[in-house]
Amino acid sequence: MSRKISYREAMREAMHEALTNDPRVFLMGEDVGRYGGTYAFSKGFLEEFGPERIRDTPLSELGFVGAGIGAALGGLRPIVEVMTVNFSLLALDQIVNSAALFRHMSGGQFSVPLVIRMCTGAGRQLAAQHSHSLEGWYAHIPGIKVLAPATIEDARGMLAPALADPDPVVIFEHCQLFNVEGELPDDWNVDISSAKVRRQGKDVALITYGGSLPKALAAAEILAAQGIDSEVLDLRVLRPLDSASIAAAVAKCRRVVVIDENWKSGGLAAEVVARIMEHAFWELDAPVARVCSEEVPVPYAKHLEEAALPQADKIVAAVRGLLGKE
Amino acid sequence: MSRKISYREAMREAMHEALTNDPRVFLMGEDVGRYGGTYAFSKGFLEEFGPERIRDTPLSELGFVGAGIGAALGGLRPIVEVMTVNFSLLALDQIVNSAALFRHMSGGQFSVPLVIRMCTGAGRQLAAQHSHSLEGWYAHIPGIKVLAPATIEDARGMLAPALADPDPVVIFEHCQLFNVEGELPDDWNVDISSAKVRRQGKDVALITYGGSLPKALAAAEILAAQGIDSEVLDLRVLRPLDSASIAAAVAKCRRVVVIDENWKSGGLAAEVVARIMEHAFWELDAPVARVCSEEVPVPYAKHLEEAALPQADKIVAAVRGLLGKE
Amino acid sequence: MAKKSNAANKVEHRAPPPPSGAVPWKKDFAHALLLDMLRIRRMEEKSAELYGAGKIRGFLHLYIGEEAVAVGALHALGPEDNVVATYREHGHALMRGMPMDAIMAEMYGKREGCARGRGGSMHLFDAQTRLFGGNAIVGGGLPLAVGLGLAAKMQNEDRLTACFFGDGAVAEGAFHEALNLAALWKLPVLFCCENNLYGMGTAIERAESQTDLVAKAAAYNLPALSADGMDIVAVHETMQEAVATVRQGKGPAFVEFRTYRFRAHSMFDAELYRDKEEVEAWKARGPIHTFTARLKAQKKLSEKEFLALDARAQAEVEAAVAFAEAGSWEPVEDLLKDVLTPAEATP
Amino acid sequence: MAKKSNAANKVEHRAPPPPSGAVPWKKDFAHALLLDMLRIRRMEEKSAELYGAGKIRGFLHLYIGEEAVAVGALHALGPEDNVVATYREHGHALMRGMPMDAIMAEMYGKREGCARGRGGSMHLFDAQTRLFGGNAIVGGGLPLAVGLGLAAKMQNEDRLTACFFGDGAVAEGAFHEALNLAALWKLPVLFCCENNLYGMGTAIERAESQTDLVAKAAAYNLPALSADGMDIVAVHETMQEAVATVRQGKGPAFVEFRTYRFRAHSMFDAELYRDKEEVEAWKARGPIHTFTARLKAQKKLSEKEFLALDARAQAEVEAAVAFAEAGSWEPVEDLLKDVLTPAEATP
Ligand SMILES: Cc1ncc(C[n+]2csc(CCOP(=O)(O)OP(=O)(O)O)c2C)c(N)n1
Ligand SMILES: Cc1ncc(C[n+]2csc(CCOP(=O)(O)OP(=O)(O)O)c2C)c(N)n1
Ligand SMILES: [Mg+2]
Ligand SMILES: [Mg+2]
Repeated sequence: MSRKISYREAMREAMHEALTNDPRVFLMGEDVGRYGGTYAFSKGFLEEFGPERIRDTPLSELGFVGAGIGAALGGLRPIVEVMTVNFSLLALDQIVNSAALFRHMSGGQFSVPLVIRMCTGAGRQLAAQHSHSLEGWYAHIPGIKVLAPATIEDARGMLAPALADPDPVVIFEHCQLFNVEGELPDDWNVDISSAKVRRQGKDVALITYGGSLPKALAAAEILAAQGIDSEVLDLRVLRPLDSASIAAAVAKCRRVVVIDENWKSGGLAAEVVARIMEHAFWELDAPVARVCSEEVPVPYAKHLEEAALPQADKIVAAVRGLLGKE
Repeated sequence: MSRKISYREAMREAMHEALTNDPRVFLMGEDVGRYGGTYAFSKGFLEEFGPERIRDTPLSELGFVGAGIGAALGGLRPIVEVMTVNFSLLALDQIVNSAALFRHMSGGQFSVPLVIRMCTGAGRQLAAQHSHSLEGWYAHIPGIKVLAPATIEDARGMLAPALADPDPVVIFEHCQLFNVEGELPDDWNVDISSAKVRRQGKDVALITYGGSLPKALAAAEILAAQGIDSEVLDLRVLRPLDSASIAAAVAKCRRVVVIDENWKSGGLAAEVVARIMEHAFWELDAPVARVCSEEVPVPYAKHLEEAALPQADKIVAAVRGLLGKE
Repeated sequence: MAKKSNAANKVEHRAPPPPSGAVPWKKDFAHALLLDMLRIRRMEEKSAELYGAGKIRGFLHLYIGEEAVAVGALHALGPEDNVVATYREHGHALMRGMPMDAIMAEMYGKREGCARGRGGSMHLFDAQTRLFGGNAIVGGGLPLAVGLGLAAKMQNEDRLTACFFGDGAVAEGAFHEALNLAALWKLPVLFCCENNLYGMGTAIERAESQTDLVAKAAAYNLPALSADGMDIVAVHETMQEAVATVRQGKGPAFVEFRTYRFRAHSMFDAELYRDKEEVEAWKARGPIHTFTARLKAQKKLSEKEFLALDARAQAEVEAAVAFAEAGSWEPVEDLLKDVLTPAEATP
Repeated sequence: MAKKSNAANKVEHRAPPPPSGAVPWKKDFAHALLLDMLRIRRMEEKSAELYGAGKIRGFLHLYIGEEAVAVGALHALGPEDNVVATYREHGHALMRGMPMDAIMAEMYGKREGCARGRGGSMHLFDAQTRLFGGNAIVGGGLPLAVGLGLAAKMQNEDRLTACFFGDGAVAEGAFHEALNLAALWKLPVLFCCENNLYGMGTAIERAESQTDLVAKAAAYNLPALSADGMDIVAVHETMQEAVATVRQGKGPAFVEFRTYRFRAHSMFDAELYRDKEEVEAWKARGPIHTFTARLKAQKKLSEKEFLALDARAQAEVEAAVAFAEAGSWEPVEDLLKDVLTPAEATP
């Protein structure tokens, strides 16, 4: 059995469940309360759980993210919502120098059981300052885990294990997924350790995550119509990366395109390519290709924004290139 | 003709020259003045150029880096010294969302001719919060250039072209290089666009930059004694990367080890590997290997710190592995 | 009308009585400022309509209700001065002299826009009029203003930098660092806080432990003033006073304008956080109709003159829309333009 | 002795007269605090020596001259309270009850150190005594203290969080955001500013436009006090007053301790930024010898007793050094330990 819900609703249910089941859990961030959540993820929560646990914060990203870390050290299980990854730049010092390091610097005395959620990505014509995709940066930091739920099931299921995790977990929710609807099986079952194959195929492996997953799946359909059978691997967990699943996809298809919305240079795709180089070089029939964002701040104008981001047609072209079918 | 000077002295000369030749240039940062510079780079400058141009700042990284951007927009040529990359996390919002984006968001109306210098790297037992190497993060951002002077000549010569550049330039100075002495030729001549071969070789290419260059050169000597001839390529410019020089080194040696002090996952080395995958895959006789920092916050204890960082012996082992000589 | 920093200045959601009293200005000047308020109002109303029609996209933050602040304040500056603004900056751009055509075309994403459609509504820049941007990072403009002030001081330029920001920005570390730097270095920066009582859905008393922003700013050792942001006379005269203070060269100043946002924060806002009564009470203080009424009471404005001014404003808006509609799209081949500065354009 | 926030409190480099007057304490208590100051002093002196000998590496920030602050302040807290400190925290760790052995071994980088040598001098942590770290990021501890206060309040724990930081940290945005959050949410946090007049080589008047930190803190709407940090009696009593205020549960408080660093900022500092006279004048106010003299004047301490206390302190230091010397190195195979929490240790 299953039911149809939206990504937003799935996320909202996950938070509602966490707030209901564990009194240590609380939600903190800009406009999570009276406003109802910038993206309506927490609509109605204030009335149900009260202002202590649905805590509106001032515009103080460094301060309230640091406060979330302190609250975790103090015995609570905070869900800190940073409105978007763009604003998380102001809080990076606390995330990198406190949350990620305390366990280690204290010789194992202090863990930081904190969940930080943030909206990421472009595609809504919000222009350069509001369109970053910096998951690759976060995935570089030892001491934290990084998740990217791209499906209804993951939106519904990743929060609980993230909250159960003793260490800081950063969850990236792509702004283009919020309104996506899909079937949530009643027996959904989600881990925060492995990548998942979203489409079986044999000719080429499309490795991606988050907001680029629907684009990769769309490209796979177009390619299928052209007789090219694509496997689509959803990384899901960006740190630690599931190298085994990546290697398996390479071994199976021998041709690979890595897709993400980071700028190409130094983005997460580069690490995936490096893992393939290290773990599956001899399995490759062709060099791995990357389809990422162009090296330009995301422009406002729709046609330029679309041209700056990964798209299904670019993925299709990359695959055909790999197969020598330009 | 040439003369022997230290990296610190070379950097100091470069700043002295810039301050002397261009009244628009000034130096701003924590303790650059009365203290004489945290690393004595600006010793004596306050007396010579006065407190307006050798400007001590309060502990306000976000504020004074942003002020540097504004000063550049206002017609000056600031050299903003952020004491270390660790503290630059507090200023990232201004660097990424203002300095790097203004040219683009304004449709080409406003450039930001700013130079930001910072000390980077580990190796002095300063522990986790004071030992980051985040050059890879900066190299991900369109709109800025990223330099890593690793030699006396580059320490002396990179600042002038960086100041002449109309866009923001970030210069990373590795803390382990400051006391290194070397010969500075009188006819030194330095660009900020290309990688440079620091050692000619044919069996393996060691691609690196900054604080890891001396380690790569040391490894090359050890390997030479074992009959393995290494080429050492110093990237120098981390954004934009000189793909052509990288591809040339691969074509020449067919075996490659990339070395940097970033954590391995998602560090700069990953991008170098991806570039090789894209530009020189067919030239490779073996998968490219990486020697980077281990995935652990840098520990204080000396033996653990050494084990956490790239070292000559690890590079030697990686090369021997590539050559099937474990 | 201008409260000094020592005066108690607690924030009130209850709307004070509407601005009233004689307008001490010559007719021409009063009409000019009324016209400017109408130009902003009509431009914003049209923008909302165009957003609904899908012509303008992304985030759109309207200035409706706050017109007296940009108009009254920016009429106190000169062309040599610098302005730093926020994502709610259409009015500021217009007041600096940016053609409405360029603003509208930018919001359309057309090549004829001030930034060729790269920036959109939140990023209006104009080198000509020294507008250093709309900025979509709350508080992001404050450190830039410090630097612009530093450049002016170090180059002995008689140039003031006016930095606009909202009440919500006051909680950001950037506010603290910027005010301290400007006061410490005695820079010619005028910090202009547009206090509309809310940062998105968060009321100021839920964001600030000290809601008296004048007292807060005064703690940095700088002159701080406050004015009724719905009263264009109070705004303009307080701004003139603050500008004169800064021009003395002894350092920065701070001025708070008490205003109110009549529309939603952006086009995605259900306004659950404030009730109709409060909004209505503040609308009764609307900067345009109260100013109009005062002028009429003084016989400095007739209904006919008002309609003529409003017609001019609407005509300008229609022309701007036509201009934007007739505009072109930047070719996709130029996507990578203006990431870095081309050699020939090097300053 | 405790200045209220309304009192003018301008900072002075000129050293005030040395602490004097009767010590209102029982002999035992006075001796206990004197002993603690001596324990810190001797430990720090030995650490400097060990740094010269290469036994301690990295950055080493000595607390010599400031002992009265940690001793007087931390004797006003209970074991249930939280403490957040800086990289100049050896004294605070000792006062919380961390064994000197564990501190010394940590500075040696030995496995027997409080963090098995992972953290070193700047990162002394102790779960037992609720010391949430030395922190090497200036201002980095302030937001953490807010969160610890929030956790205590939400869990109805009668627990106060004392957050120590220097005058230099006051310019950081983190200070502003943390004080506002704590005051806005009425959290049981006590902000303790160790004002030693310098942030590295930068004198406070070159870092703060408002050098009266009590006035600065008061602008966040919280009770703010100041005390002579060289006078352990003033420190302890002011801290008790501040602690009592916070324990009332009405919100945070701020207390400034005016102190002075007798040694260099760290082991790499030529001290070009301050002159010998100033340092000597402050040394004349040294917390240990002035307190000793006052006790002797009151016949609450004999030279013999003083020497006995000092001998105890020195013996403890020698024992700690021996412990550290005898310590072991963590095996390199364990390098990747404690990056993440092992499943079995999950809280
Ligand atoms: C650093 C940062 N955090 C959050 C946001 C999201 N945001 C945009 S506007 C806004 C409210 C700002 O309020 P205020 O400063 O009062 O300006 P107003 O919109 O009322 O004019 C918020 C939270 C942002 N743009 N930047
Ligand atoms: C964010 C940050 N910026 C800069 C530094 C370098 N630094 C270490 S201590 C220090 C001075 C701090 O002064 P203060 O807060 O007064 O403490 P004190 O050393 O006087 O006890 C500086 C600049 C740092 N550690 N963190
Ligand atoms: Mg507002
Ligand atoms: Mg200090």
